[in-house]
Amino acid sequence: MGNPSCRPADYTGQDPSWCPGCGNFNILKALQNALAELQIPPHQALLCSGIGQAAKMPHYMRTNGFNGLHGRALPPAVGARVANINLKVIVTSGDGDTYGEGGNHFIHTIRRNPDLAHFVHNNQIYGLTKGQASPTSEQGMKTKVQPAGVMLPPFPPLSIALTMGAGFVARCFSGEVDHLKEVMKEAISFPGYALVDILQPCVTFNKLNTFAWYKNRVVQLKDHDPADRHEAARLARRWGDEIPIGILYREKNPRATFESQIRALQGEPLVYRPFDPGALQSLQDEFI
Amino acid sequence: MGNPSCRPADYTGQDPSWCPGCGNFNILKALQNALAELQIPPHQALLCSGIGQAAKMPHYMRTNGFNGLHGRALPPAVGARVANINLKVIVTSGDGDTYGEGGNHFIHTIRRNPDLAHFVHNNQIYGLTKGQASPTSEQGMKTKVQPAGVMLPPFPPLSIALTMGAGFVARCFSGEVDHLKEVMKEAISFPGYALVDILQPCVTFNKLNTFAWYKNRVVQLKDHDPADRHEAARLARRWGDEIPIGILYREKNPRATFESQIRALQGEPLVYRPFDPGALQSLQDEFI
Amino acid sequence: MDINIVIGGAAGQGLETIAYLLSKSLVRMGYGVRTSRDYMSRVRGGHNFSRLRISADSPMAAAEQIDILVALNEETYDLHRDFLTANGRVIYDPDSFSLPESESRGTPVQLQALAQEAGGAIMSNTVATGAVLVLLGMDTAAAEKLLVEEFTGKEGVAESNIAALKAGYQAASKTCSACFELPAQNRKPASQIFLEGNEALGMAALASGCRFLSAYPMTPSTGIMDYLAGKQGAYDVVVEQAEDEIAAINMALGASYAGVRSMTSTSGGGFALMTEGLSLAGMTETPLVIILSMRPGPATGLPTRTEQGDLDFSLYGGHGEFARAVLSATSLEDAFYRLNKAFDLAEKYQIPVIFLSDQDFADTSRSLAPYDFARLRYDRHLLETWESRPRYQRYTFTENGLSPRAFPGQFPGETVLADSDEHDEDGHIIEDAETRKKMVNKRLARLELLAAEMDEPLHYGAHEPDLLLVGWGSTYGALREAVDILALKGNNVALLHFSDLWPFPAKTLTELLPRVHKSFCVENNATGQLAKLIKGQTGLSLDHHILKYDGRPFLPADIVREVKIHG
Amino acid sequence: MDINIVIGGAAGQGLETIAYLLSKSLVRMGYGVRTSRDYMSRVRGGHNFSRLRISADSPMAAAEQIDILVALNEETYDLHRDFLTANGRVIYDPDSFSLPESESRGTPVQLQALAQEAGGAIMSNTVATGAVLVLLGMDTAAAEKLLVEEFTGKEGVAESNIAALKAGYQAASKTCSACFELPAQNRKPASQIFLEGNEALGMAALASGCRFLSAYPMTPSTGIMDYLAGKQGAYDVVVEQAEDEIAAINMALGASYAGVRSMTSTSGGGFALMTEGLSLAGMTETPLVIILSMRPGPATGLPTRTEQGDLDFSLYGGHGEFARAVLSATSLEDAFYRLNKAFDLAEKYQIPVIFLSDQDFADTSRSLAPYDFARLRYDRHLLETWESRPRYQRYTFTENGLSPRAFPGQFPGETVLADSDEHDEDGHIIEDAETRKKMVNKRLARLELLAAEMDEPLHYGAHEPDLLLVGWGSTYGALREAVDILALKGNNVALLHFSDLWPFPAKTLTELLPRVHKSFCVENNATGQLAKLIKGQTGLSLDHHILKYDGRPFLPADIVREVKIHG
Ligand SMILES: Cc1ncc(C[n+]2csc(CCOP(=O)(O)OP(=O)(O)O)c2C)c(N)n1
Ligand SMILES: Cc1ncc(C[n+]2csc(CCOP(=O)(O)OP(=O)(O)O)c2C)c(N)n1
Ligand code: SF4
Ligand code: SF4
Ligand SMILES: [Mg+2]
Ligand SMILES: [Mg+2]
Repeated sequence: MGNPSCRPADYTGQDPSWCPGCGNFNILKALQNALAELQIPPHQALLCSGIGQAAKMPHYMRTNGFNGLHGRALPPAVGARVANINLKVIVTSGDGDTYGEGGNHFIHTIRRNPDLAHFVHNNQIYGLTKGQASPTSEQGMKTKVQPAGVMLPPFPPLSIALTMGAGFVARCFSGEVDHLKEVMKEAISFPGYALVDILQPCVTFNKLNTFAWYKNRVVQLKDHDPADRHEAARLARRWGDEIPIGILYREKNPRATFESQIRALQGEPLVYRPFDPGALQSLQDEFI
Repeated sequence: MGNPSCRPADYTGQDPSWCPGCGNFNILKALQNALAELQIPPHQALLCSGIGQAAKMPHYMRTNGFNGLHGRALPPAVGARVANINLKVIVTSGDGDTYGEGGNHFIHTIRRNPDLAHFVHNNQIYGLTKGQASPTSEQGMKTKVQPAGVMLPPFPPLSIALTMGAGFVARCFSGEVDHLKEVMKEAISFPGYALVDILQPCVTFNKLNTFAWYKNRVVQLKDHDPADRHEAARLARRWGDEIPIGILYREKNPRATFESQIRALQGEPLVYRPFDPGALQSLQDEFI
Repeated sequence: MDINIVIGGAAGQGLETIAYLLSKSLVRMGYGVRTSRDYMSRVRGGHNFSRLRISADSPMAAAEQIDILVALNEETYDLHRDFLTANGRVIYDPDSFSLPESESRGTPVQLQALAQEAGGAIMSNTVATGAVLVLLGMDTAAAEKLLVEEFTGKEGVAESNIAALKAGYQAASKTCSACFELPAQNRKPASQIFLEGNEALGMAALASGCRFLSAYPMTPSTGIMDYLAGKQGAYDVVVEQAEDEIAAINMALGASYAGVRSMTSTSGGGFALMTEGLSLAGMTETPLVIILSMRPGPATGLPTRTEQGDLDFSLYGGHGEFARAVLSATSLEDAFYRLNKAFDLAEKYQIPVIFLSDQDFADTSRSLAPYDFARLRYDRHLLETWESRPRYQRYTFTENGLSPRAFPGQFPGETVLADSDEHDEDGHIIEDAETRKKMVNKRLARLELLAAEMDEPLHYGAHEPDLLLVGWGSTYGALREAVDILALKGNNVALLHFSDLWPFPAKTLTELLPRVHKSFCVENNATGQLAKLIKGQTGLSLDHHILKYDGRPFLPADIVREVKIHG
Repeated sequence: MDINIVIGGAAGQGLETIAYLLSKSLVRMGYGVRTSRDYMSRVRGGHNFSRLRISADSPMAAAEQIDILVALNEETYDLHRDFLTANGRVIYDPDSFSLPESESRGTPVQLQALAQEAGGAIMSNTVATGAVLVLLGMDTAAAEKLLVEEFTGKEGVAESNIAALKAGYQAASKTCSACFELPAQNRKPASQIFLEGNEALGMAALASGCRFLSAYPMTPSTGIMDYLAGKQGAYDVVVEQAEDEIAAINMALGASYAGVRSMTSTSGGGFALMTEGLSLAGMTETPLVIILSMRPGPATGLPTRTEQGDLDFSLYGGHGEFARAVLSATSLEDAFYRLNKAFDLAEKYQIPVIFLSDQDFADTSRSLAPYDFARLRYDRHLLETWESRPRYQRYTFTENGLSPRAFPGQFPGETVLADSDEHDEDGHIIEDAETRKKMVNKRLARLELLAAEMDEPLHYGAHEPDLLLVGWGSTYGALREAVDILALKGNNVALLHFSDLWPFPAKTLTELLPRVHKSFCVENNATGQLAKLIKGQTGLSLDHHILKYDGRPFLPADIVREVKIHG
């Protein structure tokens, strides 16, 4: 397309209020670059988010944005896809937002399989509310609300996504920004629901999973066949000295999306179709 | 214990209002028998449920009961365990209740691992509201709200429970009432969260998954080692001409329960401990 | 004279089919018919019944007395016998139970046996239908046609049902034929429509250009979903059953933000879960219509029964302060156009609009003149063109507080940002006091414009009444008839009935109330929520509250009785 | 004379430490101190500040004017300079920015450089603390002690901080030492407590026998969770961070049903998600205390700021009709006992009790006389013995509508059934009209008893005033001081301040209001929610509304100004 208004700078929004050194900066940068490289102009992209540090993304970008409620980033994204299948919809929010408050939408959106990319800034903590455990916090991590340490085992997002039948499942690290950008591009281009769980250091509150902690552990996948579901499931469970990053799973023949199965959504986007109530008079014939 | 007031008849409650032939009758019977055989007297058992046909169970039994909100059967059960670790808590509710409206609690309660038994009456439909698709409805099934057939793939409860780390995962069929009763007994006795997904014909609304449909497919597990997690995961995915029933997975060394990890819950149940505000005057010393 | 029929039995006995066949036959012939349902929250068994009333004009309310009682079981007879008129008839199956010796009004028909003969016991209800037809002095032609329509494609089913119908007709004609004289046949054949509240609302939504309903099933709102879901193939509408009510409202908001008219529907418990999203609609200025179909609470309450218990909640639900409108369903005639108004207001003022229905309205059918679809408004109130000003800002400050609304992608190069936090004109997060204040003012300013759109309550009856009844929503029919009855008995009486509730249209009431001798606020709830609203908005109190909160709708007689006691 | 200090800078610069060291030193010495926080919804950067006021007695409100401004960055100076008194001082780091030539009030202290010398730039805040101490004419002993307490176990940290403190002290003493005269030292050393609203509420809950808090983090309520979570090892209390607010309230209900005092805490958005559970508490008659810590809405709004915007929602949230109580936090002195009252009422009347706090109350600390724990009520209002009547029934009909409450397992052989549907005395589902009506009456009857428990508003100031201010909740301190100021200026003025809000205690107001010359309803919201409640309950209107809805708390001067304009 070569649209001239798709340089990374064209996606610049408000100045970020994140802490210096926060992993979110790189996610922002990767996303701006990914959109630029995919030549998706700002007015054709929609960023949906919930509430949290990660969820401020739509403010720091210039695209369309729906910054909704905590935990509720996915449903508006699905609604927007129904309204306008021409929009490139990206959901970008926190781990607490997505796997905690929003857990039910996470699961059922995967079942629904709308065509959207889902980027979870997983800092394994509640950042904005100052450091309580999130569903992905490590067992034993101490916080003000969990002074004896987190008791619950972490929520395994990749394994759950695979079990729910997601067609695209990836893990990235905000510290490897080019790799992240490339995976983002693949996720955005994937026809259907695509999850990228992004390991993101919270330099202020997560003193356990620091930049170095991640950096020392993440290993980019090599020679992995992303069509291998079984191997993907195995890799999804890997968490420890080595954490594989990259596209764990990409369906070879992506299953039908939500939108493609709805008759009313074929053809022109709903939002552009004309309407005249007067023409519907015959609706009441069945009641005669 | 041989408590004389633990005959099946001692657990009889209100007359059921279910349709004649409904699979729920057998689940009721199995549960009454299970409690009787385990010699858990009515006043020491607590049944928690949400809303739906299945969720009426606490009315048809004589035990303690908390018949709460649609989708919210699990949280009160956890609260009750905190209050009184002597109560045998059983959650008994529908598939829509548990996996639909209540999906987030399902996932996070498994992480929490409270000591309770969870019986899901899975009729693959919303019974009480007259036949809409539930999260477990088969793809293609037509209903008034899904006239073109269910588009979403079914939610896989057993696989999800295993992925979330549940220590006890079983499937039963209401048509095999003795088998069901035995599995219920094991689930109730298991120290930690125990899921039994019970296939239950809804004779009125589910014309696809009928009694015969299930009957012809379910096969009791034989020679299966329930400690084999890998095999359990494989069995959990089996759904078709043969549907395995029985205990798919039972952790050999059950992980610590929620209650056992909380210091304040060791010893006498919270509800029985005396309290005197006057003795807490020193609480404010830290503020001087 | 009106004829009142009650058809009662257990869930699963096919009461609704009897009511449907009778009603629709009568409507097609040009009679006025009203059919309401009283049913339990169970799928089989229990005691359910339908009330059917036949008048020259479409009856606005049910009556207490019963002319024909179709008693599919003994319980039905026991529960309703006291209301049977002296000349009434009870259709029952003598093989199933017998009437007391003293009962002279029996019309025994071997429902089961005759059905069996015709092809199956399941058709007992069709047999009973035939029996009613003969008592009404009708032939079976219309009902036969309906059976054919109903069972097209199902081999032999229509035929055996017709046989059952005729058998019932035959059997009952032995005891009595044309015992009842039908009222005048005021309408031309096939000139009326006959539909229930949920169908009217579903059709109104579709004809208002609503293209997305996301909802979660909940009685008594589910019928709206059923209606719209059934239209999905043929019309530009998508119905999505959400995983829960939170998803439902947030999906609808996403679709509305992205430019299509959207709606959600629910009952009280689901609405509770939606209140955070309601507040989000307020903050983001995203248009949304929410149909709140009330049932008795609190909590699960009585799922299949009726109440007007959520007015307070609809007025004040949601955290923080924002503009909203609350409208309600009164008659089927009005509700169709009023839901269209809800869609119009939502987009004109960029607000959530709550439309209050209830089980009584949702499940009651009446014969009506067809709707005039040309009366429906369809103006999207969107920004239409974009001259290249510096940039599009979703929350531009304007004099009346309404920022021009565009949807994402509408104008190449321009972006649209909706924000749940307090924000500036761009939609970006801010925290400064000045912008906050201006944004609050902006969001609330529209309340004044909105107030001017509210319809005053309908004034029915005497112009300068001594007795004034005040009501809202679905009680309209019962109240109107109560006024008629009281007027007939010589009272100088009127009704003020509210459809639009918020912003509260206080003018007519404020003028009239001080001039009346005695006033009654009539509500289907226990705490008098409209009366509270009136007092809070006008400082005026009504003299008496007539409240019904047993889950049943008002009958005109209930109201008349109370007015007599206190009037 | 009072001294007012403002400490401002970016999030992450350690403002709170300065405020803490100063406040606590002063409090321990016997001064009256009040410290409030104005902070942004971000973790680093932006502009945050603390206000510290020192009086002979504990100051109830902040003041507008500033005596000492600790400006950790230039923005702080720019934003606050207009409020600096003529003799005020600005402590700033000359290496970071310089003051205008015209500014004569500067006290330059090389905060960074001195901190660096003492061991690290991070201790700049400690250096600034030293500088303030010298201006106040204090020594560093108390602050040193606090540093030792704070850093026990962290090798060398206390020492280097003490060095930094002394360096700041030294440096500032060059320009000016004891520029300000501290007020009288009215209390004995170490005789006062100093804590913020959330701590007071957490401690009140614990001391009221609350044994279970299930909640989901949400500003500004999270401090309550923090407090109770920290007590888990040593006391019989369990804190569970739920997966969402829906789980939070339903868990708490389960625990309460099972017999332990339980609570949940949240802010508006979380409360919205809890309203279905609130209604469940009403239906099942399960005691529950909900602390609703308000912040500006709608939706996410301004997460770290204050508002009284959820009174309406707390009164009417939840579907259907049921009894509830709504109380609010006014002063720290009162709130401790009032939250105890909330627990008592919840169990006595088997209802949900909503306790309204807000960010201003939650985050503001004051020096107080210690609480008297012996004044706390602890009566579980449970059925104590069971004579073997036929069977225990959870919802037994009684004259006052209150059924004896037992918990599961309490009486061998007896079972306890709680039900969300309409039910009979056993708790079993019913649908008949008669039982429904009786149960509604039963559930609502207690409102009358409850009304008798409500405290009338506090009457402060003139007995027969000409000017009457009316307020509720956290604005108490500002209103009280406004009354003092107005009285000093010769006005005959009083305040009626509500703590208990529902059932609305109308007596005092109804008597007093008609007798005053001019009345003002003062609220931290945009629509005047208390005024609306007053009108709805009494029909009375107040003459003027003084409303502030920019997310900031009232200062007494704001109120005085408005009263002067309209008075
Ligand atoms: C209904 C509701 N509950 C709670 C909150 C408070 N809240 C805001 S952000 C947040 C957690 C954020 O964690 P996460 O999603 O991981 O984002 P992060 O800040 O770590 O990027 C919470 C609990 C809210 N805004 N709304
Ligand atoms: C908040 C809320 N939403 C919706 C409902 C309506 N509702 C009651 S039961 C039910 C579904 C029941 O399905 P399931 O849990 O599978 O139970 P079943 O009747 O099939 O046993 C629904 C949607 C409700 N009571 N509350
Ligand atoms: S608190 Fe953590 S997640 Fe939030 S901006 Fe700072 S570093 Fe990033
Ligand atoms: S509708 Fe289905 S689930 Fe409900 S009682 Fe009848 S058969 Fe059972
Ligand atoms: Mg996070
Ligand atoms: Mg079901």
